[in-house]
Amino acid sequence: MTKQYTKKDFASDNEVRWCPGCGDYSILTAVQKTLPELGVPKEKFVFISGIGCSSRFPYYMNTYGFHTIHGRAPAIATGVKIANPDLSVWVITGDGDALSIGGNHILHALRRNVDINILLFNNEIYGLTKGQASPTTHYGQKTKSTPSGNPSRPVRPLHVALGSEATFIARTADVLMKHMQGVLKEAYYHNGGTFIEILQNCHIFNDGVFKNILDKKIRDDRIILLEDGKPMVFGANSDKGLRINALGKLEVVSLEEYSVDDLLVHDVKNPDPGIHFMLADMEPPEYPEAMGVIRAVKEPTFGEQIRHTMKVHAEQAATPNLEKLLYSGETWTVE
Amino acid sequence: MTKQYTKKDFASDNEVRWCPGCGDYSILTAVQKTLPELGVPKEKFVFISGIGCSSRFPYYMNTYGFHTIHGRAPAIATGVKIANPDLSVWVITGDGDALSIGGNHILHALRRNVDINILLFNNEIYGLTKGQASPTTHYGQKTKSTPSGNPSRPVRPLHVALGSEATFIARTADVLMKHMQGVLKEAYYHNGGTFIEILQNCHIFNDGVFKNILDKKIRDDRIILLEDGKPMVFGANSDKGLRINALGKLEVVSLEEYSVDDLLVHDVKNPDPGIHFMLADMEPPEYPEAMGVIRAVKEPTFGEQIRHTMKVHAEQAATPNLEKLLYSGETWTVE
Amino acid sequence: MKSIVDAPDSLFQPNNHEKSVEEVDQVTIRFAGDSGDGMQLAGSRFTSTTALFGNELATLPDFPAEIRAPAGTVAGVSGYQIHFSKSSIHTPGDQPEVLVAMNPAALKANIKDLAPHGLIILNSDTFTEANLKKAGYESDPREDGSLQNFRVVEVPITKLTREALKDLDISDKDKDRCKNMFALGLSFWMFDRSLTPTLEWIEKKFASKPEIAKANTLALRAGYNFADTTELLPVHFKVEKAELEPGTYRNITGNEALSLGVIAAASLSKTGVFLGAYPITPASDILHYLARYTEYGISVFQAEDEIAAICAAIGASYAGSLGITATSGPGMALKSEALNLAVMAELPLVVVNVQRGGPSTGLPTKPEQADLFQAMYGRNGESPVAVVAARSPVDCFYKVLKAFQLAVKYMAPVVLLSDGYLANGSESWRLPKVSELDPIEVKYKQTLDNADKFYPYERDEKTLARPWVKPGTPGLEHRIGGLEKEDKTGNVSYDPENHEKMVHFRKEKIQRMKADIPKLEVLGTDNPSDVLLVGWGSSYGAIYDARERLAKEGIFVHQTHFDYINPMPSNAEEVLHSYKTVIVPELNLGQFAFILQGTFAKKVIPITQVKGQPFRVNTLVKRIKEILGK
Amino acid sequence: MKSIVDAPDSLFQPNNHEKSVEEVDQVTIRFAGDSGDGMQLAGSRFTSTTALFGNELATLPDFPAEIRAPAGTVAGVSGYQIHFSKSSIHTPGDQPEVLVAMNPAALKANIKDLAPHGLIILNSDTFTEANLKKAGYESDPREDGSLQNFRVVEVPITKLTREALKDLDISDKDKDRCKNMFALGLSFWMFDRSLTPTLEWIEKKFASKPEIAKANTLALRAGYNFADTTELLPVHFKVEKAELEPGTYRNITGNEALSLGVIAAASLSKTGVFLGAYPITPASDILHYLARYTEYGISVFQAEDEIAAICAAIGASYAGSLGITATSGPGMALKSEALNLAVMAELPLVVVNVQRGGPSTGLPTKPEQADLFQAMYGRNGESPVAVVAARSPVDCFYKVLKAFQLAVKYMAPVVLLSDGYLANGSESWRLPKVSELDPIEVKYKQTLDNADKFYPYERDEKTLARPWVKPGTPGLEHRIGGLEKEDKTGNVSYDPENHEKMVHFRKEKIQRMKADIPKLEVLGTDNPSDVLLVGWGSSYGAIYDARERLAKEGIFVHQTHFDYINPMPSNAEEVLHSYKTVIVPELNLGQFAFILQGTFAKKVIPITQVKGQPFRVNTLVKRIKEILGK
Ligand SMILES: Cc1ncc(C[n+]2csc(CCOP(=O)(O)OP(=O)(O)O)c2C)c(N)n1
Ligand SMILES: Cc1ncc(C[n+]2csc(CCOP(=O)(O)OP(=O)(O)O)c2C)c(N)n1
Ligand code: SF4
Ligand code: SF4
Ligand SMILES: [Mg+2]
Ligand SMILES: [Mg+2]
Repeated sequence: MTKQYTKKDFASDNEVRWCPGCGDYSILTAVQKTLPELGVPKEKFVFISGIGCSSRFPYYMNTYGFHTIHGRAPAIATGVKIANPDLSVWVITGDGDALSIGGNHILHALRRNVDINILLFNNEIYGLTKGQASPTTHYGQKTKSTPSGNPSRPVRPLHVALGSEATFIARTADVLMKHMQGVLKEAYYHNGGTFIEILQNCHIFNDGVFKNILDKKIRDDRIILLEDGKPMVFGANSDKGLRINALGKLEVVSLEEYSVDDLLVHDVKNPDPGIHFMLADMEPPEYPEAMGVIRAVKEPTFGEQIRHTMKVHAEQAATPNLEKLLYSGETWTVE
Repeated sequence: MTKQYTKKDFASDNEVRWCPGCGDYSILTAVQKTLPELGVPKEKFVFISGIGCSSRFPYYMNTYGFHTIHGRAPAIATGVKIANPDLSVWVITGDGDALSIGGNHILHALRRNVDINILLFNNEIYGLTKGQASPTTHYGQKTKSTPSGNPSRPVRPLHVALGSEATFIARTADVLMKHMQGVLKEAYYHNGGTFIEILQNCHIFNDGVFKNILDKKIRDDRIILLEDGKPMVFGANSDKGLRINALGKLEVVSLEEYSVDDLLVHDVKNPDPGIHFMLADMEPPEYPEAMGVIRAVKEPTFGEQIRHTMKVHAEQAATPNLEKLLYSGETWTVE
Repeated sequence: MKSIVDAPDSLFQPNNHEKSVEEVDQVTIRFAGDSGDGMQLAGSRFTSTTALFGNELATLPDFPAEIRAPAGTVAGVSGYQIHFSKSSIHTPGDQPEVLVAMNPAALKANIKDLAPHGLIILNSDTFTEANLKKAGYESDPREDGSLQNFRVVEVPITKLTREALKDLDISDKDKDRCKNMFALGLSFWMFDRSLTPTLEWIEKKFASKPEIAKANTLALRAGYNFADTTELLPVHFKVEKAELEPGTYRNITGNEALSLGVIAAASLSKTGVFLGAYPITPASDILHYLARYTEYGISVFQAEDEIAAICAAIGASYAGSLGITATSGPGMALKSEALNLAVMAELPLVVVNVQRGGPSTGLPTKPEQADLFQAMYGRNGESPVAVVAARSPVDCFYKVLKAFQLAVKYMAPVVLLSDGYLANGSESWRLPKVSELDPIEVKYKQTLDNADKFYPYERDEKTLARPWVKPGTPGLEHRIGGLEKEDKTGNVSYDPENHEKMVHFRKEKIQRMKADIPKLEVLGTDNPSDVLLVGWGSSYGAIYDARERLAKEGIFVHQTHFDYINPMPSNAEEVLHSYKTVIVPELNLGQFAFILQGTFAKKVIPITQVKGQPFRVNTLVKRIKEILGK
Repeated sequence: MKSIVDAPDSLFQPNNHEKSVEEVDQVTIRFAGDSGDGMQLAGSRFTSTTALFGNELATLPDFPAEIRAPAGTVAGVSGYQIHFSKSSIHTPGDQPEVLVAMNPAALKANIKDLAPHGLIILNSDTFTEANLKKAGYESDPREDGSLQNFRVVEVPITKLTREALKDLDISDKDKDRCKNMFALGLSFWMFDRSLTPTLEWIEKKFASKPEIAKANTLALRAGYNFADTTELLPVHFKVEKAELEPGTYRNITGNEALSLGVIAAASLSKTGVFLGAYPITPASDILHYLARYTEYGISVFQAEDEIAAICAAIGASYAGSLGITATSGPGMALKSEALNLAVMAELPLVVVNVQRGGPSTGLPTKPEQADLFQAMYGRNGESPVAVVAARSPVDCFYKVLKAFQLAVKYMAPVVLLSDGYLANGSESWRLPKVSELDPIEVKYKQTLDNADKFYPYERDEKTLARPWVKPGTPGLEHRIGGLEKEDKTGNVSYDPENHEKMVHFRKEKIQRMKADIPKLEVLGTDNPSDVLLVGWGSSYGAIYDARERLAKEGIFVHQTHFDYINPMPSNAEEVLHSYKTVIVPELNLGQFAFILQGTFAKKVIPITQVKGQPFRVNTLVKRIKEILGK
C-alpha cells in the first residue's frame, strides 16, 4: 500500500530561491498538492528540467530530479522514460528553454507521444538571464535584447504542440490554483505525452503581462474554462458562448441571441486537430483565452511501440543467446 | 533591363548525380524553368541547403549557392537575407534535414517571417544516408533503422509550418511539373517566408510511397488542387467537393447531393489558421490531399521590422559618429 | 604609508584631536550589501569621482549568482570593488582594505577577502538577531571576537539616514533607499573626495523627481558630515593624483569596450556588421549593448539558439557582412560544428567566448580561462582557427578590431577569448582618436578581371586568402559548402592528394597571420633573469603586479604575455628557449602550459587555479616563490 | 616467390605447356566495378572461401562517395580488397597485386593503387568508346602504353557470361548480373580455390529462384573453366594455409564487432543497454545492427539529432541503463555540450566516434584520425573524459566492452574512437567463449545503509566514483544537475575552494582508471633499438608491418601502441623516455604527437598523412627511413 502523502512530503530541504512575487511559487504549490493525490510512491517521480528560473523547480521537489542543460530536458526525459517505463516523468521548462533552444525536442517528444508530462512555464520573457525577448514575447515589445521593440512574431505554445501532433494539450495559469491542479491530474492520467502551458507572471522582468487576461476583475470575461462534453459557455454571467459559423470560423455569441444548444460542445477526444487549433488560437479581446484541457486523444505511446517491437523481436528471434550470436554467420574452425 | 533567361542559364556545369529515377530531377527542372520567368538577374538568386540528397541541389544551379550543414540552412539563410535584403533566397531541404535535426530553425524562420523560400523535398526517408526512417516516415514502416517497424508517429510538414505561424504554406509534387512551377512562382511573389512541401519519390529507398496519392490512374480523386477564391471541387469528373459541417468538421460531399454553393471557398488570406490546418491535415482515403497554396497571409517580415527599428534608431539617435560615441558617457581629461 | 592596512592602530583610536589625513599609495575598497541596497550605484559613483579626481583605477562588480536570492541572505549579496592608486594599476585589487558592509550577510560574504587590519564600516542597524540568522551567523560577529583582526567602525546608517530625511515628504521605503548615499558620503570623506560630481549627477538623474533628488543629496551630505564630525573616524586618507598620460578618459568594462570595438569595426570597414547572438551569462551584455546602436550599421539578430546564432553570422559573412557571434562556454560547445563550416568555407567570422566557470553549466557568473582547449581543438578534423585573447577590459576594444582585421584579410574564423572578469570589470581608458585606429580593409572581388573563369578557391599568394564575393555580383556565381573542396575551383573533391593539400592550406593560412601580429614583448628586463612568467588573457594584470612585487623583494623575473595563441608570435620559440625556468600561471588546470609544451617540447611549470576567481597577486607571489625555492 | 609481383614475366607468357602453380606468401586482390556490378558480393564470397581454406585475411571495401553516381563514371566505382596470407596479417593490404576491373572506370579509379608488375584482369567487352569517355579516358589505356608496367589479361567477361547462360530462360539483365560470378570463378582458379562453398551459398541464397541459382552456378563454373583452359592465363598461384590458433573463426567488420560488443555488454552486465543514435556515415551501421537485436536487452532510439541522441542516452544512464551513443565527427561536435553534462553529473556513458575525414562535412566516407583533439579537449571548462581507441576491426568488440567497464566502475563518460577504416574493414576473429569475457559489474546503490542521509556525491575511496542510484529507489531521492556541485552533498555550490576540489576530483577519477588498463607493450624487442614507433587506433597494423619490413632490411625499431589515451598506461612515461627517437605516425597533422609532447615535454617526430586513406606500409617504411637517415 502506498503511503498517504501530504504536500510537505514533496518539499525538499533546498531553500526556494525565486524572486518574491514570482508566479513559479504557486506552480510549485500546485504540483506539491497534486502529487499526493495520485497514489504513486514518491520515489517513482522524476522531475527533469532545462535551464531557466523555472528549471530550478526540481531542486525544490523531494523526488528524483535532474536539472540538465538548456533546451534538452525533453530528450533526456525520453531516455529516462524508455529506460524505466515505471517512472512518472515530468519535464519542467520555460518559454525560452522549450520554444527557443529546445523547440525541436518538444516537437519530437510530442510527435513520438512519449509518455512524459511537459509543463511549460510561459512568462513570455527570459527570466534567468535577466529580461531578453523569448519566442512568446509580444511583437514590438521592448526588452533588454530588443530595445527598439521585438521584431519577431511570437509563437503560441499550443500551436507548436498541435503542429507537433501532440495527443494532449492544455492551458492553465499560476493564479488559477485549483484549475492548475485539475489540469495536472488529467495530464497524469493521460496515456501519452502531455503538454501544458502555464501562464506565469515574471514579477521582475515582465510584470503584469497577463493582466489583460487574468486580472481578477476581468478574468471571467477573458477566459473560458473548457470542459469535455460541455457546451462552450463563458462570461462573468455565463452569458456568452462559442459557436462555429458556416465559414468554419469560431464566433463569440451572446446567449441572449443564441441558445446553449447552438454552441460547440467541447470534445477533447475529437481526432480532428482543426477545432482544437482554433480553440488554442483564441485570444482576447476578440475571443476568450481557452483554459483547461483542449485535446486528449488516444494514440499508441512511443514506449508501448518500442516495447512492442522488442517483444515481437523476442518472439520471432531465437531465445537470446550471446554465445550463439557471436558464433553465428559464416564461421570456420581451425583445429 | 534584365536579360531574358532560359532554363539553361540556370544549369551549372556540375554533373547531376542523383540516382536515375529520382524525383529530385523534376524539381530541379521546375525551378530552372520558373526562375527565368521572374525577371530577376541571375546573380541575385542564392540557394542554400543543408545535407541530404536534396541538399545537393545548389551545385546544379548556376546561381550563388551554399551547401551548408545538416539542418541549419534556414538559420544561414536568415543571416544572408538580413545582411543583403536584395537577394532572392531559397532554402532547399529534405524531410530529415528540415524536420529532424533542423526542426527548430524551420520553426523560427517561419515565425519570424523571414522573407526566404523554403522548399522541403519530402521523400519520407533519409536518402543520402541510405534509407533510415525520417520524421515523415509512416508509423510502423520498416526501414534500415526500424527493422521491426517505425515506432514514431510521423509529423506532417504543413502542420509544423502552421504551428510555427507560417504566413505561406503550400504543397505540390515532383510529378506535377506545371503545378510545381505555379506554386514556386506564387512563393516568389509572397512577401514573407514561404514553406513548400514537395512530395518527392526516392526511387531507391522509398519507391512508390506516394503512389496511393499521385499515381496517374487515381490521382484526380486523391488530390484537390486548391485555388484561391474558388470553391473546393475535385475528382476525376469534378463531382466532389469539400464543405464544413455544423460541428466544424470538413466533409467530402458529392456534387450530386450538394451544390457548388454549399462548398467551402478557398481563402488563402484567411487570417484564422484553423481551416488551413484542417486542409493541410486532409489525407486519402478519407479526404483528398490538398495541393497548392493553402495559406498566404500578409504580415510584417522580419527584415522589414529589423530595418524599421534600425531606421527609428537612426532617426532618434544623433547622427552616427564613432568618435562621439567613444567619447560619450562620463569622461575626464588629463592635460 | 603605502596602504591603509599599514596604518598604526593608534590612528584609529577615537580622540578629540584634529582629524588627521594620511597619505597612502593606493586603496582597494569594496561596497557590499543586499541586492536591493544600491551597492552597484554607490560603487560606480565612487568610481566616477575617483576617476575625475585623477587616480588610476580598476573596478570589479560581484553580482549574486543568477537567481535573486531572498533578502538578507549571503546568496543575495551584491558587491562592487574599486582599486585606485597614484601610480599605474593592473587589477581591481587583490584584497580590499576597506569594506563597507550594509548588513550581516554582506559582512559574512566578504570578510574572508578583507586584508588583515582592514577597515570595516558596517551598518549597525541591520545587525538584528533575525538578520544575523538569515546571514547564517550563529553569534554576533561584532561580539564574538571574529573581527578582532580588523578595524571595525559601526555606524547606524539606517537610523542616521532616516533622521537626515525626516522632514521630507516621501515614503519610508524611498528614504531607506538613500542609505547607499549616506554610505557613499561617508566614504567620500574617508578618502578626501569632493561631493560635487555626485551632487551634479543626482541633480541630472532625478531631474523629474525633485523630492528624490533632495533626499539623495541630503543623505550624501549627511554621510559626509557625520564622518567629518564623529569621533569614530579620527583619520582619513588621501591618494594623490596619478601621473596620467594627457588625454580624454572614460571608465569602461570589457563587454562595453568589446561592443564599442564592434561598432568601430563597422565604421572602419565601411561594411555592415552582423551580430548573431543568443543570451548567455556573461556575454549577454554585448547583445544588449549592440542592439542599442544599430544606427552604426550593426544588424543584431537574437537567434533561437547558439547554433542558429553562428549560422546566421556565417550567412551574413557569406553575404558580405562582417559576421560575429558572442557567447560563453556551453554556447561555444554548441557552435563547434558550424564553426567548422566557416573553416571549410573560408569565410571571415569572429567568435567571441566570454569564458565562465565550467564544465557544463558550471559557475555561470564566475570567470575562468578553461575554454582555451575548446577554442583551439574543439572541432572534428584538422580545423585550425585563429585564437586571440584580451588581456584587460580596455584591450577588448582593440582585440575585437584586430580579430576582424585578421578574419577579413585571411578569410578565416577568429576566436576571441574574453572572460567574466574582463567582461564586468572596468578600468580607465585613454580614448583613442578614430583616426589613430587601423582600418579594416574589405576588398570584395567584383569582376572576373581577365580570368577565363571564376575560381572561388584561388588564393592570394601572400595571405592564402580566397576571394570574398558578395552574392549579387554578376558573373561570379559559384557554389561552396562543407565537403572538401578542390584546390582553386572549390568543387567537391574526394581526391586524397587534394585533401592533404587543402588541410595544409587551411593550417598555413592561420600561420601566415604571424605577419600581422606583434612579437612577444618581455617585461622586467631592467634586471637579468632566467625565469620567465608567461601569461595569456585576463591574468596579465595579476602577473604584472606579482612580478613587480617580487622585484621589490629583490626577486627578479621576466614576464611575457601571449595575446595571440594561434598563431603564436613569431619570436615565441626564441623567447621561451632563452629562459631556464618558464612559469605559466592560468585559471585552469594548465591548458596553455600544455600547449606550450606540446608546441615547443620545452618543460614549463604551470601555476593553476580553478576557483571561479581571478588570481590574487598574493597567491601568485607565494606560488612563484615556492617554485623558485625562495 | 613471396608475391605475385615477383613472378618473372616469362610465367605470364601464353604457352602451350602445362599450367604452372606458383606458391606465394600472400596476395592482395581488389575487385572493382560499377556500383551495380556486384563487386561487394564477389569480394565477400572470395573472402569466405579464403577464410574457410584457412588463410589469415583482412578486407576493405571502398564504396563510392555518398550519392549514386551515373553508371560508368569513376565516381560510381565500387571496390573490395582482400589481403590473405599464410602468416599473420595486420592490414587489408597496401597495394593490390591483382585488380579485377569490370569496366574502364574501375580501371581508371584503381590503377594508381596497383603494385608495379601487378596483374590486371579486365572485362574487355566494356572498353567501348562511350565507356572510355564516361570514365574520362582520352585514349584506350590498353593501347596507349599506360599499362605497360602491369600484366594485363583481357577477358570478354560479358560475352562469355552471356554465352554460358544462353540456354537459360531469364532476362538479359539477369544474365548480365552474373558477370560477377564469372569473374569470381576466374579468380578462384587463379588462386587455386574450391568452388564448393560458393556453390553451396548460391544454392541457399537463391533457393526460391532456381533459375537464378542455376545462372549463378553456370557463370561461376564458366569463369573457372575458362581460366583453366585459356592460354591467357598460363600460371596460377597458391597461398598455403596459415598456422592459426585452434578455434572457431568468423570474418567481421569493425562496426559489426562494435555492435556485438554492445550486445555482449548487455548480457555481461545483466543491465539494459540504451543506444541513442542519429544516422551518420560511417557510424550508421551500428544503429542498423543493434536495431535488429533488441531482444538482447538493447533499447534503440533513433533521435531527432545528435544532441537528442546523447541526451537520451544520458537520461537512460541516469535511469540505470548502460547509455551509449554512436556518431562521427560532425555529430560529435554537436554532442559536446551534453557530454559535459555527463562529466558533471558523473554518469556512466559511452560515446563512440567512428572518425571520418574532416573538417566540417569533409570526406564522409573516408577514414581519418583527426578527431582525437576533439575527444580530449572539445568541451568548455576542465572536462576530462576517458578516451579509448580501437586498433583493429575485431578490437572494436573488446574496446567497447572495456569502455562500458570503465564507465560503470568510475561513473564517468568514456569516448571510444574508431574510424571509417576499421568500421568497414574486416578481419578474421577467433571467437571468444562468453565465459572468457570480463564481466561488467553494475552495483546500484539501493539503501541508505547506516548513513543519516544520502550523499549523491560521496565517493568510493579507490575509484572516486559516486554512487549510482536508480530513480524509483525509495529513500534515496536526490537532485543532480550541470551547475557545480558541492562535494558529497551534490548541492549547487559556487564556493571557490569546493570548485577547485571538484575539478580535481573529476580529473583524478579518470587518472585512477590506470589501475584497470594494461601497461604499454613494446614489440620488436628481439633486437635492441633506440627508436620507438608510437601509434594509436587503426594504424596499428600498418605500423606493425612497417616495423617488420624494416627489420627484414636490418633496420630495427621498436613499436608500442596506445589503446588508452586518457588516462595513458602507467608505464607510458617510462617507455617513452627509454628511447632516443620517438616517431609517431598518425592520420592527421600530428595530434597524438602533440599530446605526447605536451604531456611529457619530450620531443617526438610525427609522421602525418591526411588523405582520407589509411597508411600504406610502403609509405611508412619510406618515411621512417628518411627520419632515420637510412
Ligand atoms: C547553451 C546555453 N545557452 C544559453 C544559456 C543561458 N540561459 C539560461 S536560461 C535562459 C533562458 C531562460 O528563459 P526561460 O526558458 O523562459 O526560463 P525563465 O527563466 O523565464 O523561467 C538562457 C538563455 C544557457 N544556460 N545555456
Ligand atoms: C550533423 C550531421 N548529422 C548527420 C549527418 C548525416 N546525414 C546526412 S543527410 C542525412 C539525412 C538526409 O535525409 P533528408 O533530409 O530527408 O534528405 P534526402 O537525402 O532524403 O533528400 C543525414 C542523417 C550529417 N551530415 N551531419
Ligand atoms: S526573474 Fe522572473 S521568473 Fe525568474 S524568479 Fe524572478 S520573477 Fe520569477
Ligand atoms: S537515394 Fe533516393 S532521394 Fe537520393 S538520389 Fe537516390 S532516389 Fe533520389
Ligand atoms: Mg521565460
Ligand atoms: Mg528525405
